[in-house]
Amino acid sequence: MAADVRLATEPFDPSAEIGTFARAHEAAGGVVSFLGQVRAGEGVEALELKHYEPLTLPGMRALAETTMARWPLAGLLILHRSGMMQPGEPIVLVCAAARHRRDAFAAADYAMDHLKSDSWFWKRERRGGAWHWIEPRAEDHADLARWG
Amino acid sequence: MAADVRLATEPFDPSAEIGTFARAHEAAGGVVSFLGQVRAGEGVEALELKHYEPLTLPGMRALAETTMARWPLAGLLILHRSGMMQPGEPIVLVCAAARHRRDAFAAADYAMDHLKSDSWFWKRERRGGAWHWIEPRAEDHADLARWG
Amino acid sequence: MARLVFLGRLEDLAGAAERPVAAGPLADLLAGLEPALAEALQARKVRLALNGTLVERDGLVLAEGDELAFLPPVSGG
Amino acid sequence: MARLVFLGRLEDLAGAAERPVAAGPLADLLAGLEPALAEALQARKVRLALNGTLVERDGLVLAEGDELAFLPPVSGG
Repeated sequence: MAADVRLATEPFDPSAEIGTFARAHEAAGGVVSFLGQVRAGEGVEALELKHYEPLTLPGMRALAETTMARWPLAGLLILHRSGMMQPGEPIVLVCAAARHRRDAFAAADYAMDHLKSDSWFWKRERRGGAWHWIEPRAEDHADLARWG
Repeated sequence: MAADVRLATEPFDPSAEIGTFARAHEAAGGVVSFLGQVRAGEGVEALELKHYEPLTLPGMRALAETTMARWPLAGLLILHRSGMMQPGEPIVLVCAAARHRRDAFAAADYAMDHLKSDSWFWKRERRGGAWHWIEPRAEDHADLARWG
Repeated sequence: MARLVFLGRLEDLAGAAERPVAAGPLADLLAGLEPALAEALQARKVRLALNGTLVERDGLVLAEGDELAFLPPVSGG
Repeated sequence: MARLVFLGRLEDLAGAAERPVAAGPLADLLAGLEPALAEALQARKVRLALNGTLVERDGLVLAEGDELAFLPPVSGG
């Protein structure tokens, strides 16, 4: 089956998404989800994610296909926000359903590592009233190296 | 902070639990959850999990403490059903919140491996009207060996 | 009196989840059970919990009011 | 005419998300921009997408109606 890949420009409800996904994959046995949210309480007043229409969603779809090809999954959801977000708001949700728990964990982990480092999003934070672009991190490259 | 550890004798709503957990840990940035549900469509008519009161919940609490001690977590939820379940019903939910994604993934994965193999649950399935006890699996021991 | 508690498939074998027994040494007590059940309870992989605490079986003696649980290996995932 | 699209911090440097330019060779076009912007656009880590497809910059020529996007490294997690 095809993965569900979405780029959301408005806030989404992660628990409703997870619930719908889990019910759609009742046969799967195991559902792993990762939810990333804007960290609250660290001085970040707002977060903005910019995307580039011709590349961002196609890139997410390609990642979903690679992930589905690599593990025997019953379903995969990749949902990413763009635009302006407040602390506590969801940024990204990845759900993987599989018959075997280990496949679901690995697929969600892999999709997140690649979303963070490969996908076409540019991120800036507002702190103390001023916007700052977020640079790439060395840690992301280390994360990717895990997958060979 | 203390982990939230519960043994449920009635069905629970996993998406509501995940939503509550994620909102309680808005500062964390990353929330990984694993939901295990009774596989539908494989001839299992019902699943029964039996626990032994004096050991089961204390064992889950000890696992939660070990997990919290091993990774820097903002929060941990371990929620396990016992009793009679229908296909599609949730059996187990583990949620781990952490500042760093990798810690949340590892903690949820670790807690699941140990819940499956170390916790005091005995499981039987009804297939074709007859109950069958589920035996330990060699795979569980391989899963545990990953954690050294 | 004391009480034996049977978990998992041991419950099926015993025909009940619990059984009252006379207090005394575990060895004597096992000798008084049906041979098939006694043999299953003595399997190396079956662990014992006395009043909620895991214990070794060697030399175990049940006192009045004790609860002794027989725990077969837990089920796989 | 063609169009340049600036992503991430390149937008701040350019002062706008997009800029119309005359079609023609990329090298000529960069020579006509503010030096600081031209230098940033030529950084090795900045990738280029022509009408939504990643391309190499060497010898690139923009035709009428083309959209050329400048993509700095994406942000970390």
